[in-house]
Amino acid sequence: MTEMSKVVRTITSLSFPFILIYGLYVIAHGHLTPGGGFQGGAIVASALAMIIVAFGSKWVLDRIKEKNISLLESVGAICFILLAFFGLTYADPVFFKNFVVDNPYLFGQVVTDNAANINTAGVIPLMNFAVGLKVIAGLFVIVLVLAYASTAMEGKK
Amino acid sequence: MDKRTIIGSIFFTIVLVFILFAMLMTHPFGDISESDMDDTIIENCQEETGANNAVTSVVFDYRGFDTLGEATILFTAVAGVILIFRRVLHD
Amino acid sequence: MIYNIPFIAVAALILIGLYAVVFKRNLIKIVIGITLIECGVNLFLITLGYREGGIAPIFTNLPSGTSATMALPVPQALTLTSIVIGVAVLALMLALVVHIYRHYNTLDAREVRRLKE
Amino acid sequence: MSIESIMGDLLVHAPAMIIAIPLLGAFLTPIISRINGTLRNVFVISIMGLTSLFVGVLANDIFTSRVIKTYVFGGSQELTSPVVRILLEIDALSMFMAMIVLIVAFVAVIYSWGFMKEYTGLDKYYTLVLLMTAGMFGMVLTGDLFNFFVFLEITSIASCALIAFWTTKGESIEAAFKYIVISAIGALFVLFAIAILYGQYNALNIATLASVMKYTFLDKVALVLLVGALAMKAGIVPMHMWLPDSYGRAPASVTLILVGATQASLYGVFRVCFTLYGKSLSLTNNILGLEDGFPLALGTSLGILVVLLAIVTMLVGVFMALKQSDFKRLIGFAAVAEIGYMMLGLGVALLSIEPTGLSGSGLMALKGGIFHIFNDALDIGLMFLVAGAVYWATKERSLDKLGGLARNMKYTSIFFVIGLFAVAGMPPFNGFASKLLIYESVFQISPILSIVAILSSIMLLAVFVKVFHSVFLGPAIPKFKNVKEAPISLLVAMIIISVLIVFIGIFPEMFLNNIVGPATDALVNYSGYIDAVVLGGM
Amino acid sequence: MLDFLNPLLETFKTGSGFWHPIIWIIVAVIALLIAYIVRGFGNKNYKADSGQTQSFLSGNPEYEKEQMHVAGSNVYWGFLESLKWLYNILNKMHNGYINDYVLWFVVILAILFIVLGVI
Repeated sequence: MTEMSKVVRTITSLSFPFILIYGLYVIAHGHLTPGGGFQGGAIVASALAMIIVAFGSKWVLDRIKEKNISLLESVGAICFILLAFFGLTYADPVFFKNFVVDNPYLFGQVVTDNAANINTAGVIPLMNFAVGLKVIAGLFVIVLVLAYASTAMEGKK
Repeated sequence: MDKRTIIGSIFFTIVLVFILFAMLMTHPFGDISESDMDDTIIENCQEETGANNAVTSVVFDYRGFDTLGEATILFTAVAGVILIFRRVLHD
Repeated sequence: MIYNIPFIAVAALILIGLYAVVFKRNLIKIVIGITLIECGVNLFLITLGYREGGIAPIFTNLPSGTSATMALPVPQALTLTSIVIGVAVLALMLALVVHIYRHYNTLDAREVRRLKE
Repeated sequence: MSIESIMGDLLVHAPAMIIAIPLLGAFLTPIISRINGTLRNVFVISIMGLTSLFVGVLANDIFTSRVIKTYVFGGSQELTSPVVRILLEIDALSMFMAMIVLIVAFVAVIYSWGFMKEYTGLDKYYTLVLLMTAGMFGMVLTGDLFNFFVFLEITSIASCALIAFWTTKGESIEAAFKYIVISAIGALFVLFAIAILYGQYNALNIATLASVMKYTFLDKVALVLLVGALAMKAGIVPMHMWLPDSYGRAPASVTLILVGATQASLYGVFRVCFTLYGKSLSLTNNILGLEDGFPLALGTSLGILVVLLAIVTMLVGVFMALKQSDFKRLIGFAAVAEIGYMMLGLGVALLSIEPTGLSGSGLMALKGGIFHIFNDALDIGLMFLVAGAVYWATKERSLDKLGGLARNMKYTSIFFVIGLFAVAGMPPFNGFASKLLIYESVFQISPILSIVAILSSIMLLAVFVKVFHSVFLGPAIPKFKNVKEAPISLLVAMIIISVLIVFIGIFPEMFLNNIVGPATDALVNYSGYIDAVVLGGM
Repeated sequence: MLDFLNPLLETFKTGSGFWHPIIWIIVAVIALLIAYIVRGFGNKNYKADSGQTQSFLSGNPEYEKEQMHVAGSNVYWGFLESLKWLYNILNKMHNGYINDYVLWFVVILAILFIVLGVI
């Protein structure tokens, strides 16, 4: 589709970073507050869809190829399933084991009296990030390809 | 009002009646009769997974395999959409 | 009986969707019908998880020692999965509809029937 | 690190790896196919080989020591009550289906090497093939109803995208759209039934649900929704119309995997009828709830319906196949007719079930039906591979234009003859044993049914003789003067399936005793399935 | 030494019929042998390159190969003609409407509901 008016583009470019930050916040606090990888990823993907609507899918496709976005998505999926595989390498190995819970280091602290401590929950925040990356890339490429293809087919006729 | 519409409406009405009855015969909205599995999760999720959010602990720990399948489904949809539109995108 | 109004809404959504799939000719309307069925099933799942006077199953900043009744967490997780699945199916169906319009120049289900007998 | 300990670790984690390794391969395929095409093909085949290693280890263990293995994801392996985590529960029937899926997927990947060479978009093609394989493995191995739904959706979406591979043809897109509509509605009703069961019993584990099943009205509704939706996914007449469309328009290698996907849905029907509702099958409830109505068991009423559907399936499939003029669409209708035999075995087993369990002719019929699942996957798969080879060589799919190809494609016609006899159930090929079991056991219920089954088998023979005459025999047509024999990878794929067909056909009893028998016993023995998970059990 | 073959050689009995691999392989080999011997009785003075291979349509000229070949849809013409009533029903059933595909599902659901839900 062609790009929209200058007002829309300006407002989009102004409000884009805020939506991005909000989505990343929802992803990062998935294990403490409502939300998580899917929800935050959907928020960020909606911001990217707003860019597509405002500037046109051709403008976006000239800057980033859909191949690379889908590659990014498979990277997120690989991170997710590798986190599941790492459960096999620790003591009492099980697929999908929450292996970094109760270690003093990253994301390993024990939650005490319901405090909002972000450094807890073991592997769950990492999985949140992987899934968030995957959902951002996936929904973005779906919207982009559908928008571009429908307009291109219109042009063919 | 052709024949197909009439016959279809008859069978559709039967399905409607049964699904409506099934929905009326579920437990009253709000009072759960049995909740062993969910109570176990609510009690143990903080100790076992360290997550304050029980839903996230269910999504990524107790039923993490479903989440893997769900992520796989999104991956599948992206691959399918790009496969279907490959000729449009590359010329 | 009167407490079951959400479940009656579930039945209404599912049956409206099924009606649209069975009796509507436009392919886009068929897709909308399938989405309505999915919305009904999601509503059913999420209403199954509600407990009388329950709060969201999140312990963050909950005063420690208070034993509040919480809504069931598992149906919410199932609904999340089901929503993402619905998005994937919807994307694929719309992509196929776009292609069908390109090949057949119509969206009438009565015209899209080269495969028959 | 001794070899025993390595094998022990492999055995412990095999159930998860069977599903996880194809998934990992699918996620890695887009990255590897950036390098070059041959490396991608080798990588996909090696992923299949690794999966088959795990399947072999697990199958060897399960078929020798007939135990039920469970694998709990993310937690300690000892089972708790209630079951909160997802667990895979693998008995002999699941392993039997997993072997079918493995054979089908492996052969399809080998076949794709030569068959798909000249097309674009192959990286996504191989990704989707691996995803579809993982989905079918998950469907047959899982012990959790919602997990079953998730993998059902994975299989449906991947196969829909693969059916639409030839996007330049409008028919492929139409077939894919019809398939996705059908499979989306079916999967949504399956999810609706799962939600009904969850709302009643607050459990998602199949064994737990089966142990607490009270067979109330809501359970009846859930049973109807599950059986109806899964039967539609399995292609039972009159819900079979999507099947010839999609089978006829997909690439041949994809069609081979689609056969496996249909069998996986049929496995769902078997599992729901015999395990999830196994306790309720012998319950008798009076008609219309009257006190003086004559009692009718659930097994009887369901069995009558299934037998009727099976008869209609066989007849409609074979009669429609007789009039087709499109090669692959004809084989699709023949596949519909073949599914009728499995449903016939299931229905006769349901009819002859008793409170004490299943025995005699019912067990024999169920054994024949389960054996026929394997044979049908091999026979119909071989037919589709031959059709794909003919299409590869001539780019022609209409039976009216083909002819006289036996001069140019000797090996392909030999494979077609093997598949022809196997589908028709002739010795010494594998269709013979299973169909003989079904005929004889059905004869003890009612002779008419077995006569109808034999008749439709004879008509299947007639159908494929027609195909053989019009494609491979006849005068040499000038248009196909310089048609080449199929390339080596297609021949290798067809050789693998033909060798299996002849081997099973010559030694059926060995196969029956060591693989089909345990699977049937595992399916009938629902209390064992429950005891493997639920503490205390029944 | 060859006892690993024992499971292969078990007899497949169904009550009336039986299948023992060795016996039936021998039978098949004998049948093939007989077929080969019968093939030997063929006419000796047949020459492939002579005029014997040309088809003789009682003096009429020979058509092109496409017309000589009996196409797929002509093979069971009589059968399909005699069963036209059945095939009219089946063709009406197999109209390619996606709505009807789902309507059949609704019909089966209704029948199952009545049989399993009420009874």
